[in-house]
Amino acid sequence: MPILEASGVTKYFGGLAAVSNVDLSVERGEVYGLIGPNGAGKTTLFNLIAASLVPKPGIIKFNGINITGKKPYQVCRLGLGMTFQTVKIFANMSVLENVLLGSFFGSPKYVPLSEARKRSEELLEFVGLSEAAPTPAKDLTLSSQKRLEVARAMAGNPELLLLDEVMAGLTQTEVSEAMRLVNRIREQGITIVMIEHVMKAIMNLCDRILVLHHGEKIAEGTPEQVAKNEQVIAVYLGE
Amino acid sequence: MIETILNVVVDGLLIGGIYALIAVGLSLQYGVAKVLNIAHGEFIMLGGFITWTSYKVFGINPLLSVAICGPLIFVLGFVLHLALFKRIRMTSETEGAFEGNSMLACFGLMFIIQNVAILIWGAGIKGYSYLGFPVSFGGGAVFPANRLTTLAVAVIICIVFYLFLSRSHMGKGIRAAAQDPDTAQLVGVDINRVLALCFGFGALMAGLAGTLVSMCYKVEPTMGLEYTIIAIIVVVLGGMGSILGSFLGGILLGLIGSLVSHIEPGLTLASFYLIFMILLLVKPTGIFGK
Amino acid sequence: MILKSKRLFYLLCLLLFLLIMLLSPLYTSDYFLILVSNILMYIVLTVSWTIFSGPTGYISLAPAAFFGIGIYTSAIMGSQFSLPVILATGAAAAFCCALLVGMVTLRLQGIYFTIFTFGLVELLGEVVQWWEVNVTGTTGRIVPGTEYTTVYYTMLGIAVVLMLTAYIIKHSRYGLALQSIGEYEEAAGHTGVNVTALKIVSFAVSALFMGACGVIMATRWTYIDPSIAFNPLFSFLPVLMAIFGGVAHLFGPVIGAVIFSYLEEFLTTQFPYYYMLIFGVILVIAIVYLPTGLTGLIRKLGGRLRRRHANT
Amino acid sequence: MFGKKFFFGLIFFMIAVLFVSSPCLAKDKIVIGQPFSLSGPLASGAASSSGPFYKLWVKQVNADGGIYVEEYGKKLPVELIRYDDKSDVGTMTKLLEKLILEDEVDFIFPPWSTAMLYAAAPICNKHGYILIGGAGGAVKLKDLDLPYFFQVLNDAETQMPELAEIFADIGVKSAAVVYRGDLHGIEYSEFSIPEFKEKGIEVKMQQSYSPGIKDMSSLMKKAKSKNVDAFVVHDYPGATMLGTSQAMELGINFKALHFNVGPCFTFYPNTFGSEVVEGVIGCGAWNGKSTPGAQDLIDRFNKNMDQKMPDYWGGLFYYSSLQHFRQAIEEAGTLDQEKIRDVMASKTYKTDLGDFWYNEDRIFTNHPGQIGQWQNGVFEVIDTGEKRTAEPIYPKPKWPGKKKK
Repeated sequence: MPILEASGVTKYFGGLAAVSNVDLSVERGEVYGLIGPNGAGKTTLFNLIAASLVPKPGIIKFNGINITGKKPYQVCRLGLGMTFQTVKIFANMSVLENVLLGSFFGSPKYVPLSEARKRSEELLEFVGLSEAAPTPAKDLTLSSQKRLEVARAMAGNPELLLLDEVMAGLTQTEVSEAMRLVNRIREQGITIVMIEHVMKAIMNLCDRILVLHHGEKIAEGTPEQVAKNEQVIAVYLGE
Repeated sequence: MIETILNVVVDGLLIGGIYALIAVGLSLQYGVAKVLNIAHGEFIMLGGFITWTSYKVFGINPLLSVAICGPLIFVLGFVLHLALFKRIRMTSETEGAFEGNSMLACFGLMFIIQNVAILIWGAGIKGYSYLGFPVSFGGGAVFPANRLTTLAVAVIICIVFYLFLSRSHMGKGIRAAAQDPDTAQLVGVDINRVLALCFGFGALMAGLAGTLVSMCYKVEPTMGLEYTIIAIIVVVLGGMGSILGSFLGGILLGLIGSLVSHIEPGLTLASFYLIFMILLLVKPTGIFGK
Repeated sequence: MILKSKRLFYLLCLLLFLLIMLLSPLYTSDYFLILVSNILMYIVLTVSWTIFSGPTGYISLAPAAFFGIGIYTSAIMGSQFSLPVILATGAAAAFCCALLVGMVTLRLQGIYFTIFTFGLVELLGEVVQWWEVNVTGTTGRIVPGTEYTTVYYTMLGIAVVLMLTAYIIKHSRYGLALQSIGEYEEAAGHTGVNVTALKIVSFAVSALFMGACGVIMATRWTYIDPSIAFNPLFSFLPVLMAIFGGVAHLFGPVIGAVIFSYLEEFLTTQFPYYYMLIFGVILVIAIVYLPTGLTGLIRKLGGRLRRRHANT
Repeated sequence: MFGKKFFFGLIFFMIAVLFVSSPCLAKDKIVIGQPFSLSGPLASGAASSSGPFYKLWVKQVNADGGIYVEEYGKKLPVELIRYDDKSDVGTMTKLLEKLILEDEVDFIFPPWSTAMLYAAAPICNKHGYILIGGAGGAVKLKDLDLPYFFQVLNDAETQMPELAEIFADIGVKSAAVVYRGDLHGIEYSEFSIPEFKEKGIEVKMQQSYSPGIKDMSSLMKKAKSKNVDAFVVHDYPGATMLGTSQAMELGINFKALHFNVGPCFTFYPNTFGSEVVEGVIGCGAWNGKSTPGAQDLIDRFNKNMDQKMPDYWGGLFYYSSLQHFRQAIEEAGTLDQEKIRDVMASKTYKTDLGDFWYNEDRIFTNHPGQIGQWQNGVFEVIDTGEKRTAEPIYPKPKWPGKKKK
């Protein structure tokens, strides 16, 4: 059974279809890439999966459970963590508190303080922010803020992680670090769906890739297959 | 039956003109300068008192006192923005924080202006009568001359202002600032000046509304709040920040009020609040909003 | 070790202070009790406002509505019931009303929420007025008075319970969650926080205390009508006091309420003809120069002093 | 976390407590406290009616050297302390108790408006302070039986029967009664409608409306279409001004036009001009012709205050009640509330409105007039009987219409 399954997912804004009739299926344990030119509807698709938006029509299943129409927090507690295209950390809370919040509320069961604290500290260690634990999150650099978001999203023990452009705006070294981080997350058995513009990362990390254009799926396959796809080349070169 | 409907409509229009003028000023202040001016009614009160003074003491025609009242209150608003709201805008971290802080500052202003008015004019009720006679256009229908005048003046002021905003250079700057302050600044609009101008124009509209209000109603230092509340209701009705919406919203509120008071006068105000709250929930962008 | 003894010391101070407050009817004048009851009223309104509006940043102008519900409950149930029963009813009525309002206002953001809650106060006033005129045939109600000490102890009790509640909420996971809503509501939802439920419940909890406060204050006012009970001033004052004191810390609103209510007492009696002018000027200055409130200022000054110390 | 913040709270609290210590007064003057609406929605009404009369009285008493109190063997000057209650009942009750308990003033003067009076009376009574009712009708207060409360102003109970009497007398056959949906409006409508019916005046329309009404034209048009003789409005000055101007603007004339609060104030004719308000009927009432002292009061007021006589409903009542109060203090020879109360409750004194006394319910009944009508710039008393100062004008003249420039 695929961990994430979408069929016929469509979303209109006004008269325009931001996402139209997209099917996708993500297998457990894989890294699944989502690419496409600006305005192709990638973030909208993420928002549909994470239940910020409701598809109309269309059905999204997570672990075989229909999550269409559920609230974001419910989807999160089912085991779906996400990060945001523009960083949305809680700026005036400390770094530790950001992750604590995820530990407290991200999973369906009640987590006692000591356990949440332990989990959060482990995660900060994992993303390399242990030192910064007590500082206000707004004082972090962009790359640290992005790592903090990843830690927060992982705090609820998710099975699936949606990463929206975690490498945008980072330097070369930071991108390499981020790529290592993604691999380490994957080693923990977490399935990853990522939107990314950094082609090097996509090609190296992803098992399969889906290409969106004007809200429609134009190609899907391994990095090699997608790279050879004529329609994809046309879209990217035509820009 | 037809006569009743006509009466309701005419009464509604006559009062709606004043509502519209009151609301347009607030709408401008909120729409561009992002100040929800709780002290809006106080500027109306100032306008009323200045008109009263110039008529009763100096014998100046209330319609002419627009020329005194307008500039005075405009300058007051302009200076207030530069001295006060500009600073609050700089010290507030987010737009939300600015909206909250400036609203509370306006609450303070309301106290100050009321107290100053009591010190200058005394706390008592003032009033005068101008054009207080009926006009007939034949066919038995009779209209009060002063309310007809206020409606006409209100409509003229709104049209002039609308043209100013849509045609003049300064108006275009204001509209640009309303839509996107950052970009407006990039293309060379002095944003602080524009915001102060907007606040000033909002105050000016309130002052002129005060002149017209004083032609129909009593004037007293504590009269402001009820007009502020009406202005807020109208602005929500017409869509926050939309000048045209506020104008139409004012007329609409006049008609609603007239209709409800024809059926059950005890519920006029309650109906205003109910409509206002339902609208906020169902369509926060206002009846005419997109 | 040092930290622990410091905490103990503060706790002892607090208990001592509470003891002083508890015993004060024995050695102070009646008017002192009245004045303190009044200050406690503002503290309760302000702190309970802060429970919801402080961390979430939703500026609610509804305190007067819930306060008014308490006042009216007190007036209607009047002499037929004992005070605890009325208190419970008033608090419950305010709580339920807030739940309802909370559910309805979910979609509203920022200034829309603020003016909606302001409209609520006016609407309730109008509706109660209409109901009193057309159903019960009168609008004024005389509320049987209560002893000063009863009012004082009840008020103190409400305030203590409120402070404990506010403290517990603030330092619990829910306090953290409320703050996250204030910073990024959307992200809070995706982090697993049930934003809707949390907002509604904390809004209702804050209303509960306002309602209880209204019940007890009505017995001090002896006579009420809809415009007295639903006075928008009681919406604005708690907000101003909280912002003046600073909402980031629990004691900010308390300090704000104490200073403002004392200032009010001082100005209305010493400068009755200039009360609004002076009050307004202080308000404007506070908002322009103290955007983070008094506690923010104190913190900033404290920080500066410490830095200077470190330098020398 | 409790730490520093808590400490600052504690310190502020203690400073606050320290400041509230009361000043001690030596008995060289009589201190009278009054919580009064100097700001807020009630301020305009308070300033237009009873406000100045208390000040005038204090001024005149002090010009006289003060009140002679035998207990102290000398004349004591009077000092009036006013606190601003912000038009809020909660603040008023607090300040009233501050005056009584903290400042320990010798006497209390009443706050403004019916609601405030309702709230103040039980408190004063509890502390054994005399409260002479000022502005505010308080039919309901009688049921409470408060021995220290004295009702001065006339109210619906005496005014509405008189209005019905006058209407019957001048030949009004039908009436429309509209009223503000609050205590004031309801009380007046409840007293007026049965009285009208009893006198054979048909009440063709009765309607309440919400306070703060902005348009009365539909009510007036409705009444006109029912062809009533009299249009009766029970409301405060705001609606009176609105109703008058709208009737005039629309040229709607009734044979009799009555507003209950509003016409009695001089800002009413000042606003519209005395030729416009000719024939308008209102509650009150007194004028310079009412008693020999009345004209004298008007002259004294105009001379001593920086405004002209503002109030032809309560003015004479308020001032005379204070004159009565002063004589009661002098007769009691003490500042003891209970003794003065007993004297006040039993004695009759000469005042500007003539003989002044309270009945067994502590209600003043020798009113100079109930109903007034503007005639030639004078608010004439048109009560049936000997209080009348002029014959009523009926029907009311037409509105003057277009003014010549």
